Amino acid sequence: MSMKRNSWKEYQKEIAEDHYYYARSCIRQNFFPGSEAAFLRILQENLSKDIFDDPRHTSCTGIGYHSDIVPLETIMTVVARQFSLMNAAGYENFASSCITSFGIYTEILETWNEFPETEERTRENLWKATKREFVKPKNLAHTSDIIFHFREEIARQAKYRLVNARTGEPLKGVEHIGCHYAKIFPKSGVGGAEFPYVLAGMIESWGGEVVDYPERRHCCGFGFRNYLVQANRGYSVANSQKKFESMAPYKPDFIVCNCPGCTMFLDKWQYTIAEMEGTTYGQDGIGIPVLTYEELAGLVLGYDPWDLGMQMHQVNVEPLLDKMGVRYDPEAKYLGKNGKFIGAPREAAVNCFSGERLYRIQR
Amino acid sequence: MSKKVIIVGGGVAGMQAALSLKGQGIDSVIVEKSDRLGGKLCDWHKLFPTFTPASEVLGPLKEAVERAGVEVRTGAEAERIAPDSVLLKSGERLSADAVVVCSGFDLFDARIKEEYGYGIYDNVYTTADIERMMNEGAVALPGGHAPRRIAFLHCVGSRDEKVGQRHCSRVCCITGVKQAMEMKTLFPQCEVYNFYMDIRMFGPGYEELYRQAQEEYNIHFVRGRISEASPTFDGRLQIKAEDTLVGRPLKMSVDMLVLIIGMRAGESNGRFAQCPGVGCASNGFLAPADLFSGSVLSPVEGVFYAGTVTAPKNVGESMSEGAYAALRVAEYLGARS
Amino acid sequence: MNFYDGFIIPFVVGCAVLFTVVLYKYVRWFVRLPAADKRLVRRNFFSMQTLRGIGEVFSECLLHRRIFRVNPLLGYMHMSLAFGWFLLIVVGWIETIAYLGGRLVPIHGHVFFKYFSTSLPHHPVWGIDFSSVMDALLLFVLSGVLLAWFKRLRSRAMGLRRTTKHTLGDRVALSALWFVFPLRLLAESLTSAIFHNGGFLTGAIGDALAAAMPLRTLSTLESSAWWLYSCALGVFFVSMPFSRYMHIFTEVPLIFLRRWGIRSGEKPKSFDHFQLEACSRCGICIDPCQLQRDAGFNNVQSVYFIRDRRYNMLRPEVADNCLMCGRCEQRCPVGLDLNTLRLNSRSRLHDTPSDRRYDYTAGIDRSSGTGKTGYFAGCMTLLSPKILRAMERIFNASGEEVWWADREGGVCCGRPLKLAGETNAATRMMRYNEELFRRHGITTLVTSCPICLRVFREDYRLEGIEVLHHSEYILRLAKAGRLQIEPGEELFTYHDPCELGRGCGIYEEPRELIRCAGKLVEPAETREEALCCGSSVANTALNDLGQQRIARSVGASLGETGADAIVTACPLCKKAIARGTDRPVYDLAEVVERHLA
Amino acid sequence: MIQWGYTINQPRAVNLDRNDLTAARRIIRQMPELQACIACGSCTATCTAGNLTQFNFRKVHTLVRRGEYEGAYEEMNKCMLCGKCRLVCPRGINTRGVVMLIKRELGEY
Repeated sequence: MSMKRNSWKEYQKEIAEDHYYYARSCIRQNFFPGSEAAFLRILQENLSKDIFDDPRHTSCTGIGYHSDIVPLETIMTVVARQFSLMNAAGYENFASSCITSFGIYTEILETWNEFPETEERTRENLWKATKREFVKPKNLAHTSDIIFHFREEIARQAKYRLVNARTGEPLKGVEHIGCHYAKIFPKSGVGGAEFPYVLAGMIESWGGEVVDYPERRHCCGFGFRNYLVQANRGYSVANSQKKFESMAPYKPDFIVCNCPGCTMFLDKWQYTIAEMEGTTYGQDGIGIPVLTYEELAGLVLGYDPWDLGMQMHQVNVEPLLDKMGVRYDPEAKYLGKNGKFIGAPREAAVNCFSGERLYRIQR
Repeated sequence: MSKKVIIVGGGVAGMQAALSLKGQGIDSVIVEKSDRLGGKLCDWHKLFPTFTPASEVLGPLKEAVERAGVEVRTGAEAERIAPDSVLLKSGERLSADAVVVCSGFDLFDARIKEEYGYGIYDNVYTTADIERMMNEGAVALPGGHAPRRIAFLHCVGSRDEKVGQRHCSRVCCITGVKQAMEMKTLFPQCEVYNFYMDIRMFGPGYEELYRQAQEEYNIHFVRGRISEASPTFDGRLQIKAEDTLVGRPLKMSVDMLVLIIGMRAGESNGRFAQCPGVGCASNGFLAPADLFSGSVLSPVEGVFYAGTVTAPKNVGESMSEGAYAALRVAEYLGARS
Repeated sequence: MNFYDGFIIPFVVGCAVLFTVVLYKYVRWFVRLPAADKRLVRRNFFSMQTLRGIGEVFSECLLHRRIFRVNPLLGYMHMSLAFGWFLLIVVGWIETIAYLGGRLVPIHGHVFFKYFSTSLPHHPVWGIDFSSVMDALLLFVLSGVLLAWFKRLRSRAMGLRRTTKHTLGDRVALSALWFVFPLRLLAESLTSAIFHNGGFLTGAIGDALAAAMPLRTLSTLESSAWWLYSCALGVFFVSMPFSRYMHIFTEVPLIFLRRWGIRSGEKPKSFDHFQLEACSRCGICIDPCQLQRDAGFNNVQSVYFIRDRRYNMLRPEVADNCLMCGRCEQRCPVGLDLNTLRLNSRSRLHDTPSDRRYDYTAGIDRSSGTGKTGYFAGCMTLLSPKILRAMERIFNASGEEVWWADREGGVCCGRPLKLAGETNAATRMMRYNEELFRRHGITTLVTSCPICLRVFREDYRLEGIEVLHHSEYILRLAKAGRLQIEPGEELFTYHDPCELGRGCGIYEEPRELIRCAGKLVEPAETREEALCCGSSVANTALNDLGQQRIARSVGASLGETGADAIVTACPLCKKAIARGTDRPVYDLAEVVERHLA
Repeated sequence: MIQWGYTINQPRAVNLDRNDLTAARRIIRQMPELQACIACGSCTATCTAGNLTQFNFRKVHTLVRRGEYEGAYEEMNKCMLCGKCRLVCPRGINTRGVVMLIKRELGEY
């Protein structure tokens, strides 16, 4: 890993110390609803930072853009509005929770940089639509950059570490980086595009061991159009499957992603593959838990897994919790904030030990 | 009063220029930044396409330079050049009647192509590493065992806009073929794959060697550039490419990945180009006065070029240019006196 | 008189094995003949063909007339052994009968007559000195044996550059054969040394021996010599049906079956056995083979191919490596259908059911033009646009309206596939083209490719359509006055394409046309003896280097004529020879076109 | 039973680790010149069969050399063995021999 750090040094990225304007992610807040709350809590409570969660900001419309529904001019105007809101709130450090959005922001900023006339047109459009003006952010970071930035502080406050509580061995983590994080502009990611360090750094700081497996760089398969069109989903799931097959020999204890889409697909496709083919990739014949980095940080800081929303995962996270020695109440998994039972999913092949499958696997 | 010529760089072109000048009764001083003559050829094992040991070319040349009594200043790096002087890094200024720039090229640093993992994974090598290992007499994997499968990747640092190297380095294709054959000879059971974008066999006997490599050495040539190398569970490397000739992605694991690194313009070219009139071509190599009759002339009278300082060349071409530059220097000096 | 002695056992056993095996083989092959072949036998058994067969057996099996044509010395060698031995047997029997009348004599009686007849008075019977006649015959045979030994040392003197490399079995049989007659001479001489019953040869040697050693030594030696003679015969007879010497008998039924009209076909059948085992491995096919003399292959010639096939060890490398030029077939003294045998071997190795193959040709018709005369360029002509253009000009000049079958690409004629052994699949392509020709209602089909020509003539069902090679067609136009060919001064030499010459028997028409346009000089090997260009589509095993070597040698031989240009009448030959010569190579059509008035 | 509406796509990559190269090696051993193919494509351009169907000789033998045998036999069966490809091949490869060889070695695929 030492050499990788050398390569990472060439991709130093400036990350603001404090005062962030928070832009939420459509997917993250829907599928991992505890994650963004946890992020805010970590920054505000554990790190004592100022972060503004603005109720007026909107989706960046990235999914629409990548599905050819939203034109470039429109999305630029939407992005300009977000910046304008940030200005209005008195912030200049923009923190995006979503990798797709992050990619959109970096791409648009770079476009404006290369083609100033585009920026001018966007200003006109924004003015026409909302009578607003905007100043570009001083610092743009993905929220995983921010967690990475404070990873040592989090390590200091850690209640649990990424080590096997029983054996003391480091847990093996697969880090998966969203494509739009640094593959568009290597300089926009911590560690560059080939050996991104943003998640690897977290895992290492918190006591775990990073797995470098052959398909590490491969896309999770979301690919927007691949997933959004039902007939194309076979391509989407095939990509995830390729990654799972490649990582399985290393026996990883968990997967951590910085892109909400990747987290969702690496989690849910494991369920799909297990149901369709009967294949699971984790230890003991079950799936590999997939976490957002907020959840990982939250666990390390000793947050309750059910407060982190980890009951919403398709692949059960209990094996990881047990390994880390996290104390949790199994009975409380499906209880809502008000203590009422919120309903439990049916057993799925991905969570069953091999040989005791509840379902007949269709081939 | 006898004229003095300063030759910047003591590689094959510089040495040949000095010898040819001597043959015409002109004294020269070779200014060499390293501590020995010979340039990059010192680190090379055998030369394409004949597998002639590099020492067989270099040895006689060095001896001749010594016999001819050419003044050689090693450990002296030129900082600036002018038609009438050369300023050394040390601050010393050497005056001259003419300057021949033979400062050669730099090898492309394969670390820049991060995706191939050079310097990150132990079993990624460059062609220069292979030559070094051949010279040391031991080509082996880190674990000491013989490779079962080797992949050579052509055009690393050549014809690649992403690393600012648009030009073709010319000699790497044949180097890749030569080394593939050498590896096959060392490890007959080993499968050797060469991944290429185009195969450019420009020299005499090169195409024949290419064919021999294919037909007699059973070296597999796959048209497609490797996109990335990643470690596998058993400590090998997985490489991915497209087999463009069948239009399908291809992947395989290998024990060794050899990056066939290209020639990039010498780092000193920029400094030399500060001499008024001297300039670099868009690829960073020094631009000669013209590409035909003036290939060894700079646009500035009194400054001459020879060898790879102007473009990628092979050993023979560099030496020919050394001799030709000497001829043009002699004409220049003769006309001035 | 008693005809028993211990030493006769090897001979008798040998004979028994020989006749049992030979009989078993013949009955088996005969029974397995296809019904159609059997019908031919029944129909032609009582015909002149049978009588002619007897004549042929005499002239070929005994006199070896065809080998005389290759080389008189070689012919004499074969004749002395075969005819000489035959006479020894016949005269031997006559001698036995002359001395003993109608008395029943065992099979070995005449063979060892000298030994057993010592008690009989030694004088001429019926006015014939049998001892001397038999001695003369033995001398005749021995002269052949001597030549055989000589041939081992200096085959070139007997017209053979190379001789056959023999198998172990052949070597055993051959050695036994070489010893049979010298041993007979020795044994008879020893007997006559004791009993003074020899002729001019054995008697003379016997007298010399009698003078040289005591009687006891003589009688010990005599007994040993007869034992050895019998053993040599026994060994030879046992090995005979399993070695090349099976041909001695097999050529006889082969001659009759062939006379009755049975031929090998594109699929293997029982008759092939008669052909395979009638091969004497004389090796005459080796020298004409260009793969041997130019490309350095020493194990693929017909003799080896037949040997390998006979012993079930035929590999595709051997079966496929043949140009099928027919040069060896032309020379084979046994007259074997070497190409057909090669073809049906390939068919057994490569042919596959072809239910759906070439279905993609259905409905394709890229032909153009209208006319009662159709022109089929063939794949190779399509790669030689000069020929195509020349043909077009010739058609225009003669005012012929032409239907162009495949100028825009068509379906291959099927012969290359057939030659490769894929006869079933080839048939599908043939049916396609037949249908195409019929659909366009042509009455004459012209092709400039002899490969296509041959398959059109041999395998296509084209009743009502006359198939012509362009050489025949152009000559016909010229003779009818529809083309004016102006004579020139250029000196041409002509290369006979295999498929056109040996294949279709067209030798004269191209030459006549060339003579219309210039002067013609013949190369050393020409017409039936013409060389192959080396690029024959029949060979799927020969690599490029081999093809080039043959082309260079053909080019050299054509160049030796001193001609200004080489003319051929096959697009493939044209391309092949052009690689092996620095002289211009033209197709016949190009030559005619250039001399059109 | 879940109606997925799709199935998992199989990877298209030629995987040289999984492909059984035994037959490919056998073919190359018998016809080493096949390795000298520089993929100029003139064989396919002139191909009689290739002008009537999708048959691509160059592609098929390249795939075979990579251990992708499936369908090679059927593809090669489209060849008419006319020999034009052999005449145009700049590397002098015995293309017809290659067709026969691949059919012989890969009949069972």
